[in-house]
Amino acid sequence: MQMLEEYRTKSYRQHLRPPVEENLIRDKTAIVGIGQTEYSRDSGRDELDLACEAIKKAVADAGLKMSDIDGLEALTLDRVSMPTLIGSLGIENLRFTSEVSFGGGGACALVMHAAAAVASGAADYVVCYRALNEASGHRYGRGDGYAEYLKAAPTLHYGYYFPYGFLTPLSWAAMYTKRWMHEYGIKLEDTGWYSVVLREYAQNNPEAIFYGKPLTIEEFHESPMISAPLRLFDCCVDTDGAAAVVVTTADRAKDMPHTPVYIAAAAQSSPIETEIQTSYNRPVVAGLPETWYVGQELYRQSGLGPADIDVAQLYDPFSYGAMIQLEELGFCGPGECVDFCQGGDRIRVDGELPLNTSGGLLSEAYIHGVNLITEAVRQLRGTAHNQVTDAETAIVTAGPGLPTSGLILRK
Amino acid sequence: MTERTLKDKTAIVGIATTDLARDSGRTEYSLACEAVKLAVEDAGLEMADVDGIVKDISDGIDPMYLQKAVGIDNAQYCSDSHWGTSAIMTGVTAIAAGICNAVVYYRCLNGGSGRRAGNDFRAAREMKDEGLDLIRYDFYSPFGLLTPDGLAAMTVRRYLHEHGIEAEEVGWIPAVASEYAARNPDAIFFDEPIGLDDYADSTMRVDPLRELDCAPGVDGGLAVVLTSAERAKGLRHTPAVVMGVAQGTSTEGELLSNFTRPDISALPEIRLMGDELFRVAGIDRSDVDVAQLDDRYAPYVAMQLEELGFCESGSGVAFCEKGERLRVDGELPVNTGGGFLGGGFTYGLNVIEGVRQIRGTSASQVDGAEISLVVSGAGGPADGMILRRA
Amino acid sequence: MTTQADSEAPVIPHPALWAVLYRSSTPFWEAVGRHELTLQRCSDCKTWRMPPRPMCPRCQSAESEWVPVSGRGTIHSWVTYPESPHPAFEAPYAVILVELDEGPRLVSNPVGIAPDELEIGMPVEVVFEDVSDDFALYKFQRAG
Amino acid sequence: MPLEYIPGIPILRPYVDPDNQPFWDAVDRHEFVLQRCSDCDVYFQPPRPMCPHCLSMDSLEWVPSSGRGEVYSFVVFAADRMAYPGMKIPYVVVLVEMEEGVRLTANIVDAEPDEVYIGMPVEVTYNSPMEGLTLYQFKKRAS
Repeated sequence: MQMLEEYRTKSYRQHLRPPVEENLIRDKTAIVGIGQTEYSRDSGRDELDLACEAIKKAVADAGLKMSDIDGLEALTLDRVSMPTLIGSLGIENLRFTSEVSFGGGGACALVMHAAAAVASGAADYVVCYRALNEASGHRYGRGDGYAEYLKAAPTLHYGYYFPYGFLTPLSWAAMYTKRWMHEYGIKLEDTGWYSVVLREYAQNNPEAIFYGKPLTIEEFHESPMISAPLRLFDCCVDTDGAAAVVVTTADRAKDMPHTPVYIAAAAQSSPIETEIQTSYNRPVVAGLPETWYVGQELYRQSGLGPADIDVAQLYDPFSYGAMIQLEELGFCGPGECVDFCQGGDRIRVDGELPLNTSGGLLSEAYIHGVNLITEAVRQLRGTAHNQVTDAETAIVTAGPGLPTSGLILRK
Repeated sequence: MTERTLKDKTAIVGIATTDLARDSGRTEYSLACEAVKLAVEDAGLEMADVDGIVKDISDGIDPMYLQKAVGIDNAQYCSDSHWGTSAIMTGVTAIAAGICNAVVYYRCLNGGSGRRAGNDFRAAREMKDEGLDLIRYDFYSPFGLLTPDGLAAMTVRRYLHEHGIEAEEVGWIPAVASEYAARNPDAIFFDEPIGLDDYADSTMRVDPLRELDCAPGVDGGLAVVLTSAERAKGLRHTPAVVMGVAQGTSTEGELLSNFTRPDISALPEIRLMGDELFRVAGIDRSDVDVAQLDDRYAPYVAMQLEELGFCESGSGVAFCEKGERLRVDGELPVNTGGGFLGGGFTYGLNVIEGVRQIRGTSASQVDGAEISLVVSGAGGPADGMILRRA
Repeated sequence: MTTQADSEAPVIPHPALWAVLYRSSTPFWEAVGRHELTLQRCSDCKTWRMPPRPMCPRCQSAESEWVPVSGRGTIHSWVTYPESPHPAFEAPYAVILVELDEGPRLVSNPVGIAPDELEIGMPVEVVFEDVSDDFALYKFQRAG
Repeated sequence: MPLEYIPGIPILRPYVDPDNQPFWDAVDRHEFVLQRCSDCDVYFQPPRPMCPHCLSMDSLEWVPSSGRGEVYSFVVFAADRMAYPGMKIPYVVVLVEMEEGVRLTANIVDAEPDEVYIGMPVEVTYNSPMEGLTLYQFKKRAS
């Protein structure tokens, strides 16, 4: 319980972590390839098919052959069976495979685990991927998706939620959001700019689901309440699609086709008393201790601070999920994130902290956050649709309110 | 390759099992908590030292749950790896890469009383659990090829056929396992050794696999604690240093049902994994003092001996003849705790026995054992490790 | 207090109805429903893909064609179940692995061959059994 | 508007195993108990087989709760998209901080959605949405 108590006072116990000198990931590993399928509301294909396409493109983007790949990282929620995927890709021998628990919270951990594998010599080139038919197939986020959770997640505590009609991640998150609004006096009428700016980004991104569909602040406030305090346009966009990245060592990355994107830091955190969005028995409900801890660890490893970050890709299953992270990661003070986003100027491409520049999970696509990693890579390569001038450092986070992970990437 | 290597960077410093039973009467949650507590105690560490959790995804209890009960403050490396004991390798990379201090691996299952391995496929199909390899089972289940035993039997018949082996000759493998199990109080399935007659009399489960070819389900929990080889030095027990750890997969590889690859009676994953494992460890086959092989199905032991290079292709069953080579004073003592055949099918038991041999605390101790080989995942994605006495 | 498991006993479908789940496999089963045996082959490098899949493991091509096969082959291996693991199957019954003349292998059941007559290498040919109006299974009998 | 169920749609049952059986058995008897470590004097929710402070498996006990608490947060289910089809919308799920310190969720059975506020005093009550299923719930309480 010590960590949660220390979270109250924000006292980070860095002495408990392995010394930075021992960290073989920092600047010694890199993302060298990215790939994605079309993002759509109905792919007409199965997840295996989507995964194959995204991986093939990522491997080609890295200038590699499929036979160079010797590691594979998946999320446990991914419905593609790994042996079947290996058989389809035609990889003769994988020296390293690993799976990260569940979905969104593991997105950056995919890269972290891959980086640990290449840094320690367990593999040379590791592919991380996520493929899902969230829009047309099984939905994790909706009432009819509860069966997915029953099998995919620990079942014991759901007995305290399901009988009460309380069975979707967004409504679980609404509970802590409501408490957060209460504690910091946030007013509903002040919100909405986050969603509006992300939709602006999507207008320049032809791959985005909401390309060609702008949103005004008035339309936001007219959108229906889904699970108070969450409105429809606070929520992410169910998507069919897949995305993949290739991780290798910095040494190898130097000779590859694209500007290497180095992993300056990678961290994962699962504090005690954590559940998936329902961590209601922690001392502080109105906050994201795992995100705070990941941030502290990322800054410790990289030697950077919030002021050094040029562009942020923060996991946004719903608007507040990303905004509260701005507080936990030190981009603004506690309770100030709605102010930070007010009018949108600070989070636009020429602002203080350009945020989720592809449109994020709200307006580009919901590929469980792997599409945030690919966007960060594009920003550092200089090839983003909403390019931040001279972007050299990017922070990426994974799902808030559950065991989570994060990355700091740099050119 | 550069100096980047997993060799000698990490060590297993804690091991524990709960009581293993046919029916525990307890939840998997409770079994997991007890095993982790005992393993951390065995290591001489505090729970506060543990900052990584790795496990097999097929186990019921999520790390978040484990943390709630055993008090792991903040898990900063979590992996739910798949198959065998491959999750341990992810823990090794986390420590070797300098992102974790100590990692606990655990496994808990009520495989004896509850979910039995043989029912998993059926139950999973009815739940449409696509964690299993569905695309393949679609082509098997309509014809009644429904159980892991049946998938393995198909491979075993072809293996016996290609090498002209009589099925009865396989009996030496369970016979030796029963001898070891009878000496090991943790291994509950044999009170006394069996002979070849018992094997010949054993009922067919799925022809050509007999009851005595198949490791029984068991209830229990086990846990293993890893830390860096450096930190391991001051701890309670002789560390089992991880000289090498490796995984192996192959294209056209499935879980037991590898029917589409050219030679269905070979285990290329084991061969690829073994080659990598010995390369990383930098030792020869002849340096291995004791081996824990995957005996979920007895004939797979013979196949592993071949693929790992301890004997020629097709001679694995002959290698086991009369059991002399496999016994504790033999050429290659195998499954000295009784294996899964004697202890019940739960991956990780083989790792624990491998560590006991290094510590010198096995119920069937190999004299002066310095180097211990552990293999998991025969018939599917494979993994293995080589441990040495510090 | 009863649990979810107690109150809702699962309905057990015939395993044949589990067959079509992956879209990659759909053309295969549709052809079997028409009593035709076709296999997926890479359009580019002509490698067979059995079981079906969206990408060629040899050349990573996403293009494929469905090619009729002879339906003739030999028994590559077989097992028998003395006890049935599922109510849809009456024990004892046999499952065979057939290596088609074209190379790929199929799991199936023998028709008109007693378990004690089964032999590795026995020549067999495909027959079809209807399960429903549009769903059939492929099985194998002794080659004529 | 009191909590209403839609006939014909079963309510999802809690998952019961030996670790939490005493809790649900008590609810069946209309009693409300919480798990506590008698050595550390700490309450837990959800229940667990071991105390994370002293790692004892024997010191855990089930003790009667006052059943009183305050609303700590709440969610109003106003749209079909997130709601369970077996319950009439709008319905409210409250997160209640009990006097013992632990927090639990349930429905509030006797309040309009716009009546509910953070800090509202509530106490445990029981209902039976369908045969063979008893649930703990919360109702308004004078402060």
